[in-house]
Amino acid sequence: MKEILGVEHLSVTYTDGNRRIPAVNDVSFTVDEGEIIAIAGESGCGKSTLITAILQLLSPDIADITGSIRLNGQDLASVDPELLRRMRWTDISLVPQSAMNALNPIMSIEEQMKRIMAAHGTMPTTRDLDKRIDETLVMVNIQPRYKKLYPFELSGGMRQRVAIALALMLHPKLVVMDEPTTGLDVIVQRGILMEIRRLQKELGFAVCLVSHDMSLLIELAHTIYVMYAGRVIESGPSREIYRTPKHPYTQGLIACFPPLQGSRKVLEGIPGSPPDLGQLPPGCAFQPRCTQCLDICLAEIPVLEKVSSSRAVACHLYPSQLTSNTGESTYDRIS
Amino acid sequence: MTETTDIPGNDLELLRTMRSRNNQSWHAFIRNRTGMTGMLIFLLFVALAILAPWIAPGNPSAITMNILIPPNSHYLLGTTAEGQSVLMQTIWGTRSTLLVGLSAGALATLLSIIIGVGGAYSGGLVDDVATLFSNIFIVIPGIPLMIVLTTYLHHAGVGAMILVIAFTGWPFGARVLRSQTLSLRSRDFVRAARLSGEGTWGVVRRELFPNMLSLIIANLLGTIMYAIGAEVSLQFLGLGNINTVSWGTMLYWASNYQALLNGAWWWIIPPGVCIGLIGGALALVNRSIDEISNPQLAMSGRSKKRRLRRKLA
Amino acid sequence: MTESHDAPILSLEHVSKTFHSGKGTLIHAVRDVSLVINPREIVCLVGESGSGKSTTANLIMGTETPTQGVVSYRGQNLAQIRTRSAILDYRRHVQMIFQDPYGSLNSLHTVGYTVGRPMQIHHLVPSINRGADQILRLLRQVGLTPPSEYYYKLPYQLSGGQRQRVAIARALAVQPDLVVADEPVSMLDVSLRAGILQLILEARESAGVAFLYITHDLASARYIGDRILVMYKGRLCEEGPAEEVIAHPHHPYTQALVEAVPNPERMGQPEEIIVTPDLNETKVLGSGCPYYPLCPVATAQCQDTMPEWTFVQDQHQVRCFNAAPLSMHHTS
Amino acid sequence: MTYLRRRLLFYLIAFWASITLNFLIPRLMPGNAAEDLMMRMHGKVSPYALKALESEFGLAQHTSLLTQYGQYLVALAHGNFGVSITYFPTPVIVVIEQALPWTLGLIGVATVISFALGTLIGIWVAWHRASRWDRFTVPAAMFTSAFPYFWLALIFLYVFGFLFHWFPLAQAYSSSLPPALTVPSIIDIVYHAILPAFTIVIASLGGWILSMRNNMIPSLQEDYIQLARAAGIKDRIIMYQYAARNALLPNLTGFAMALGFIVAGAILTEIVFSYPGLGFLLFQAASNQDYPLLQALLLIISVAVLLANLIVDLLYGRLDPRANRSGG
Repeated sequence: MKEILGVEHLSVTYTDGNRRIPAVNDVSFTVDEGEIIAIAGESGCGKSTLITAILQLLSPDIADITGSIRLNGQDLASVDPELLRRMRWTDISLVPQSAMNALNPIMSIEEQMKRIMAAHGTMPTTRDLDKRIDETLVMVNIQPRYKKLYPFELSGGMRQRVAIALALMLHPKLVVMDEPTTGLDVIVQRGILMEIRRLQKELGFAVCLVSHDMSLLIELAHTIYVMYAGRVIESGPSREIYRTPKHPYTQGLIACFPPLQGSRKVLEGIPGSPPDLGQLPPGCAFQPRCTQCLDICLAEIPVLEKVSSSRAVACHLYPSQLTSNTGESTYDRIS
Repeated sequence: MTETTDIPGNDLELLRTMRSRNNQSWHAFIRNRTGMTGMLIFLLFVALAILAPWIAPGNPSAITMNILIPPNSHYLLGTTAEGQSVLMQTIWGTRSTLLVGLSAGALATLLSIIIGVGGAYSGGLVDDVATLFSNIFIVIPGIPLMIVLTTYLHHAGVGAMILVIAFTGWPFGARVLRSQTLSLRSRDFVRAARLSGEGTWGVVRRELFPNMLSLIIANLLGTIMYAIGAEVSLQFLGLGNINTVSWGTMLYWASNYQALLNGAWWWIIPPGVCIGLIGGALALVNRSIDEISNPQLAMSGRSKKRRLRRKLA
Repeated sequence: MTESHDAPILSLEHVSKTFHSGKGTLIHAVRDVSLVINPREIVCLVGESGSGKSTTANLIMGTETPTQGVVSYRGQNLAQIRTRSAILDYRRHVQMIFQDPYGSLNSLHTVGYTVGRPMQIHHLVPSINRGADQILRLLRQVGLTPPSEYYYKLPYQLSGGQRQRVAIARALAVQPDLVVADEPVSMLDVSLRAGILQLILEARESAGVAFLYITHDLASARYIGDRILVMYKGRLCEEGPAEEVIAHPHHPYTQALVEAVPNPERMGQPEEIIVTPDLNETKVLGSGCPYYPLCPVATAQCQDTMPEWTFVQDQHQVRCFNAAPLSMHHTS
Repeated sequence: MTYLRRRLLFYLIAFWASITLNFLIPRLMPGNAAEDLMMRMHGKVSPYALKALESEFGLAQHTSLLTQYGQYLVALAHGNFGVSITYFPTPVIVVIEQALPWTLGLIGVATVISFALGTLIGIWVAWHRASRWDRFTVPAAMFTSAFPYFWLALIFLYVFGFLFHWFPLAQAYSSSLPPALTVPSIIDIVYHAILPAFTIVIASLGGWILSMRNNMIPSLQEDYIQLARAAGIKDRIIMYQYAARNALLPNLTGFAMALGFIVAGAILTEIVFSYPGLGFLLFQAASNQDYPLLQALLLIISVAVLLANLIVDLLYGRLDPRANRSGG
């Protein structure tokens, strides 16, 4: 399948006087045509920074960005600003985290849609434009007569649908969705998720879904990348990650959700708190919270390495197949 | 927090730890060069006012024969049309201007607190009336009202002038403090304090006031600026006691003796520059308070850090 | 489930709360709600935004007064608690935990002060400083260890999970009988939620505190709760033992809620698409069942009449015309 | 109630309040200013005019306060403010009618220019924040707005009028060229207005720049700006149509609130330039203790500021869809 987005060794480091805050560290992944990939992580894991970097919205004077981002075959670092502007929304679009704040409060839905179309100069006549707006709204289950309304007149779910409609206006090849259902009521949330799945099937765009909600990601995505403290610590097909999570953090994340069926086992959760990106612990960033911590974890940052054809994990519990094949660690467990 | 966000979904944790470093306001203020510069200038004038009799001993109004002498080694800032030393008058004038400015500013701020905070905290009809009152007083122009009031008072004395300025200077602050009180009042930590049994006064004293302090100080500084401007204006119009020495009366006499048409710029410049310096100093302090509580507005040098915060927000 | 023979701590009898909107219309935030909370019991109030669960919490905390009906604490009508000392006494026994740990702590107060102040108000300690021992013990109890390290910290030095632990410590500081917890984990990182839920369970075990746990998340309600009450647009529509309600939801709304929970087990499976109209598109409600406009099995009757409670199991009751009464289950 | 109705109601109340304040001031102030005035007026004016003065200043002690208030309102409705002492025996209303256009022209135009210019500069420096221009503009704006209007007026008058002879030193028109709708006359009037207008603009510009910048910077960080960027909308459109349009709303409110202050400063400017507007009149009335004129001026200025506020509010209602629909 054709690659839409290729991120290679992407690192983003914020500079704050003498402090350097590595928000994203050596992240690589690809999104193919029509694929749904997910980036899972909690607050402070760098996923927002990752999205902002991919969308080329980070200004270089606050952050050092290394690595490369390929969109539709073009290296974004070498694309000139005007071409980049035209690639936006036709190649890659965004459903933002909080549609509450992501819609311009003093513009009607219609006007916001028109502005996007106008920016890309694709609509010859007003009638075509109106038709396109109506079609797009119908697509996300909003009656076209609502297009005259302003964001504050819509419910949370409607606003989120409008945000999805905006993202789909120019039939992009890739839609980045940043927590598209967070903050919505469960039933509305379910409706939106199914809307996304249906539209994705109909229109065939690729999705890069970002969320903290593992159960939702597992249900929706083909491939999952789990992030912790700015790094991808595990990746693989969602089904496999759910059945056999390898990294202790992933295991913890999946065990965090109380099940709706089956026995009521005691939830462990993950002790401690996510680290401050500016003050990472030595060695593996997860080491202070890890229940399976080894001596080496305190000293050495584990590298993301393949453990099977489809899966990779960055954890000293799974020594690289290339260097040692013993499967069992030679280090003693310390806890 | 907006009511829609269930999870701090982006890198909020990082943002919070960074922003919070600024929360230790005093340290932040002392480290803030803008604010300290302003504070120093302001304190310099306060010192000048207090120490006037030692710095410039003698009677600043004393009339001499040396009229309208340009600045020279003896009269550093020249003399007036009545032969008084402009330098002495400027130094002594600090007293009256600062006295009126500070006390009228403080009084007006007190009124703002009582009407704004009191109204908002009581809610209901009290708040409605208080709000209506402040809104009406905001649209009634202060200086003309003051001119009328002082005219009736026939050359208002210091006390009357303070009262008149305070009377017209409170509504803006009341409005700002009211909205801050309303927003704090609905915050969960205030509700939590009430639910843990804290009484009304306890909530105000222990929860609201500490959180409003920076706004109250900012408002006080703004009101002092306003009061100084008003005092100088009224004195300039000759509506106060024209025989006191103040920057306003200096300008009044300068204007009466047509100082500029006589080329006596040295008579006009010093009081204006002093007013500008004090006003600028207070604005600097205010701005640094603003920057500390709202880092986005910062202008230079360390703007990178702030923009970083914004990015993460 | 903890069965208790004690009298209930708190009860609501046919409580309604109506607000006036600015436009002159009435908003029925809570309608005809009756519930009891027994000692040591964890009752979950499940509902979405606008269901009236927060108003219910306010009614219980006494910050709202019911338009109709009676809220009573150990048999005493809250509306009759007037004097400062009686109010204080009530505050001593019923406490609250808020949703947002970033907003519920005063950023200028240390952890020690935040936890110690309620103790001081209720004269459980002579002063905050002299109560440091008890404060430290409490901090340890909520998992802030070593407690002395947290005592002088300000909220900004704490993570969301730690803040929520401080908030819980503040609520437990006065040794209450009942704590109303308003979505206490929904704003926390997922990896921290289990710890907070565990803390609530421990508080019940060790201090015998009862909880009203308000949430929109059925899974956590099932995990923590003894009983579940489902609320929709101001009305309770289903009530029963937690396990039972989720395994056998009878009300169409509860069924929809159960359906809507993300479920990894369902991954990749094709799904029927239920179009869920947004809440603001539904018609203004009459006297009937509030779920009528969205209900797949609604009849004309549902529009006009609010169904009465029907027992479908021993302690499991539903307000729906379609619910088959207990006796019929037994016969069929 | 809709936004518009609520605002109109407020302005009615504010109007009533300023009328009543005007009625109360002479009655509440200590001293016997009004009696003093009557003494000076006796024999100079007709008994009818005297009676009007009596009712205006509350000297007719045989009538109750309520009756006085009634008489005051009736006189007001007829535009009867009594007779000016300074311009004896011209009725106050006539004196004011002559001065009003000058003030409206000068202060109105200067204020609008200053607001518009300040807003534009504010948008610009906020967009280029932390640039060289921003670093220069912010302190400069803070510095200029710290000086009193009238002092700047004195300095400008000295520099541009006295030293350089670029502009006239006083008045609104040359005495040789009475105001008329002819080209030379209009040029003359504009020529006279430039320096006072410049003073007002310079003195108030800094405030607008700073407040627009302060409103604009947070608005630039809103999510919808990020989204617009991600959507490939051009910078220029984001800057004006997205960020500035939103930031302008709080700035307009600020404009309305600051109007009273601006007008006060402008009035003092008029005095320095001997510009024959309301401010200069106010100064003369104060110097001569011309109470009838003083009272009428206070009322007129208050009403003018009220009306300006009303206009700003109407504009706000048009610009912010939330104001109209969510009102209630």
